[in-house]
Amino acid sequence: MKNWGFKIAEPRTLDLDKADLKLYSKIVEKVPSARRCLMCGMCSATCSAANHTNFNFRLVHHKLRMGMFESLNSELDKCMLCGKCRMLCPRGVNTRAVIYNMRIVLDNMYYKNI
Amino acid sequence: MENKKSVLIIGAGPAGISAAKSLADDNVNVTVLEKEHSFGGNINNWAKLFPNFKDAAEVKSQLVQNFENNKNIKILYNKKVTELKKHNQKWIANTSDGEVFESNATILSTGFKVFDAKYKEELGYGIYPNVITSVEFERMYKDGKIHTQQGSVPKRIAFLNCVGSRDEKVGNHYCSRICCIAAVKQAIEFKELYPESEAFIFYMDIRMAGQFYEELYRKSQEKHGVVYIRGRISETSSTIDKKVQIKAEDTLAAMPLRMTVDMLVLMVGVEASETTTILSKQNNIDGPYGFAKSIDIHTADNYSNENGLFLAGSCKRPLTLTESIADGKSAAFSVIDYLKQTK
Amino acid sequence: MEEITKKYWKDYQKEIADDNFYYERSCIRQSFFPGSEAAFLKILREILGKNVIDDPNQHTCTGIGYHSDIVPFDTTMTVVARIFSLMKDHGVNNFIPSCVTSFGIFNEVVETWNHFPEEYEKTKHFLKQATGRDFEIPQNISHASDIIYKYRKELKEKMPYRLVNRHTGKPLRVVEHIGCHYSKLFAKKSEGGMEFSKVLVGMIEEWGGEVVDYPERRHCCGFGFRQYIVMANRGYSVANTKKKFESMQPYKPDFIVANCPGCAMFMDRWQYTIAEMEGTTYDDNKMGIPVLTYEEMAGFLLGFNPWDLGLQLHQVQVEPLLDKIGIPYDPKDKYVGKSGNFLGEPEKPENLITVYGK
Amino acid sequence: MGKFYDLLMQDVRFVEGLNACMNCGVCTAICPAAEIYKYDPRQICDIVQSRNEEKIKELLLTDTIWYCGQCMSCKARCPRGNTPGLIISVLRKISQETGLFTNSEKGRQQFAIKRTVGENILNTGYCVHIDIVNPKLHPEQGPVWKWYYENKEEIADRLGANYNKDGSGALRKIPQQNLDEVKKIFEVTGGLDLFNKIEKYSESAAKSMNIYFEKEGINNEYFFQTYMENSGKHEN
Repeated sequence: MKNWGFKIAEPRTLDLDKADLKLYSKIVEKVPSARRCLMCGMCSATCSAANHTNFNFRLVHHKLRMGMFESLNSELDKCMLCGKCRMLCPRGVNTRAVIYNMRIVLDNMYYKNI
Repeated sequence: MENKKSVLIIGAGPAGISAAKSLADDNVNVTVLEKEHSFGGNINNWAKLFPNFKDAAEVKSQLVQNFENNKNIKILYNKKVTELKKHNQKWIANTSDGEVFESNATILSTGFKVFDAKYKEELGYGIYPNVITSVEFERMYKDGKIHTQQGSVPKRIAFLNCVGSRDEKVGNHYCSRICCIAAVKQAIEFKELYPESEAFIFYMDIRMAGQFYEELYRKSQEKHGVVYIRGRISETSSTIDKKVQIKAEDTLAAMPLRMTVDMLVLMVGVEASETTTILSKQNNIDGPYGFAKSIDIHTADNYSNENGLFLAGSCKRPLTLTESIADGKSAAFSVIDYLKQTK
Repeated sequence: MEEITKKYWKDYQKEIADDNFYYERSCIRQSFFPGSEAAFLKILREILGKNVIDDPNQHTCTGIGYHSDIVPFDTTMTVVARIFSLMKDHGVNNFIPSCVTSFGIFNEVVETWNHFPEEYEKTKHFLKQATGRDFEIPQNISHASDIIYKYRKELKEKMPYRLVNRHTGKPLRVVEHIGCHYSKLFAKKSEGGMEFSKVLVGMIEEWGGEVVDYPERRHCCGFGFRQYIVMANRGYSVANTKKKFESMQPYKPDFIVANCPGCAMFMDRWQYTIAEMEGTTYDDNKMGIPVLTYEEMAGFLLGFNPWDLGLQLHQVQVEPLLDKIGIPYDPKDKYVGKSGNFLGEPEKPENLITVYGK
Repeated sequence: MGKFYDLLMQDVRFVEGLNACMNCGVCTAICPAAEIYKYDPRQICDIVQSRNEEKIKELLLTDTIWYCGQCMSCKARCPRGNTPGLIISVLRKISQETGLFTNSEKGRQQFAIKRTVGENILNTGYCVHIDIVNPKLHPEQGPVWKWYYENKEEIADRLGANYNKDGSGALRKIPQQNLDEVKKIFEVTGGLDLFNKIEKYSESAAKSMNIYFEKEGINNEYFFQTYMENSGKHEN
């Protein structure tokens, strides 16, 4: 085997042709208010978990919306489900329910893959 | 007819016609010169209007009532004004077919034109199939079917905001104001026709600065599942099966994004119409970007620096239809004031 | 506010000088494609009858060092000034760099001088201090490919061959790759503007070929200066080329042509690397897609001996292409050196096929 | 105003390269580096325009700024006329001048570039020359290159070159007077200073990393460390 000294890097581009956007609709089915999210970031600004971890609910929600599931599972574990974000959301998104249902959907996916 | 004052209005769009009606109601003789063969200006580019989906044709027919059978209003079509100048307290307008019109006061209501998307070559308009402008979308919608060049209904459509606006590459630093809400409206119309298809809107800021705009935006998300992507499209290209490949950044995830859509709609911005620029320059009332400049945007917005030359509507800046109609009326009152003072 | 004239850039024509050139050689083209520079001079002098200075004193513009950040901008500007000063010694005014990076450097430096007159004064001072020299900004800076583009019609008349498949009579399908620093730095320095530069398209279409427009056409080849020079970074470089090849593959191009020597070299070598690392090739015969410099393309159409042009220096073999067009070549002459001796053959890669006809 | 921002502002390329950024992302959209690395030119513009000294310092210390490939595709598209690629150049310059570059793996590579391209410019008058593209350091160049490299004079001269000889032509030996003048330019304009800084900081980095360093050439462990080290955490 030849030693090349490097390997061909894989692109990290978000490819919406390959992304699974259907998974998100499962969340929306359970939590219709999720669709109203503006991505304003008020949730992550007030987040208690974000005070001592790098948890960013706005980003996690967005990633799921765009079909990027990788590592989201462990991200969600940082949330304590305190629900403070829900009290502040200017569009009345039931953020707590979004997380709760994301866990279920992602767990199902995870087990299916085993 | 004893010494009745005459006013010339250049442009029979919403502002011009509203101004004409108000002036005529005050017993002023009004001549309206329109370069096209019909009135309405840019209303003719719309099928339905934001934010209430009112039929554009309906607004047009309401405008007709403003001047139809009104003996004080004379509308002349296919009259393109090429020169406007002041001479002995009178305003003289020359048209391209050699006619001369004289008046005591003139209202410039020469409106706007939409940005020519061919200038943004990276977006592929006029180069690749299935890249269309918002104006073309309206036309298709009016005909009842949104279809690709191949004739099929798009399974995926994307709308791109700020085409020709907020872009120094084409010399336009300003926001055109109407495109954001137009994109929301068109995405909803598309989803209502084809609920199974997907619609994406690429934006930098969603500027919903009008009554019921924000509500419409919310509805587009909640009811129709329109997906909003915060990022400006950098480049399009055509795939082998005539889809449009898009490159943008999903700035909310800080990730480069690539996708193909069956159709890309460019939300073309508002620019000063050619006549606006030419006539403003002739009279030294031209402002930035070739629009006409009023004396003061707050307190004297219908007055130009030239006595007796008034401004109405989107010859000054991008305005909505609502604003243009109101501005036409406002201009009429300024003219009436002026006519009273001059004798 | 700056008045911006709107342009349909596609129709944009820049000014290209027509004679009395100072040819600034390219480090990369000299090393990897010496035959291309020789062919360029031969075309200009012998076919077009132009006066071209080939100055032994010229040297690097430091472009690769500058873009990999080990050379400060002041140094690069002064080195560039020295080259302009050398040109002045020869009494010509039209500068034609062979390299696309250099083309970008020269334009960037001149634009900086125009925008910031104090930088111009500083450079003049530096050059004087270091070398005692004076310089003038050239009247015209065009890339060497611009000259070939400008005279594409005249050259066509001298060409015995066309970019046409002699078996089918159909135009060859050509991928053109514009070096980023030719068009992306300054739109007005690119014939046809930033997006759809015409410099290669003009040659290809004039000489009978058909340009392939594939989605990743405008993407960088991936050189990336430090991203290639340093071994650990080469994964970046090859990944970008790979992306281009994946995108062009469905269009089945007959060959690729580039105006930048770096792009031409990388798009050739990375095909080999990808084939050896992953077993993938992007043509039907596992031989790869030949990548040419524009001088090589012009040269063989003009009837130059392919092995004098240096086509044997490509890792992806060009014989299938030569046969498609009907250009004769002597297989025995391929691996012969200046002395006329046979130099032996390169080793065969494991995956990329280099033996034609098997 | 802070220290680093002031340093940035001293460079005309920064003045030229950054107007107000509106975070639209057209640069990142087509950036070859953003495809491969966790790299986002838009965010870099946003950080420098925020003038947050701490964050700017972090840029100078870490791998991020070294991911850019200087293709300048970003310049072609920016609707505010910015050039993120130029901003990167200035950040890199400051990172080297302050010695912060040796804190990151990609930053340390400047040493390898200086010892190859940098030395080559001064010694031969070429940035890149056939003689330094040794097949051993360039396996990707393939067997044809190896064949060419081993027979370079025979082959290059057949193709019209004038390999390593006096007179004009490709690959000629560049007359000494020119090299002297180029070197003098490097001296006067800060080119040599930068070389010396790269050397000085690299030497102390080598020492603190306990890696064998030599004052010249590429046959030492630190060169190969900077040339070949890839922790694998950069690419996707």
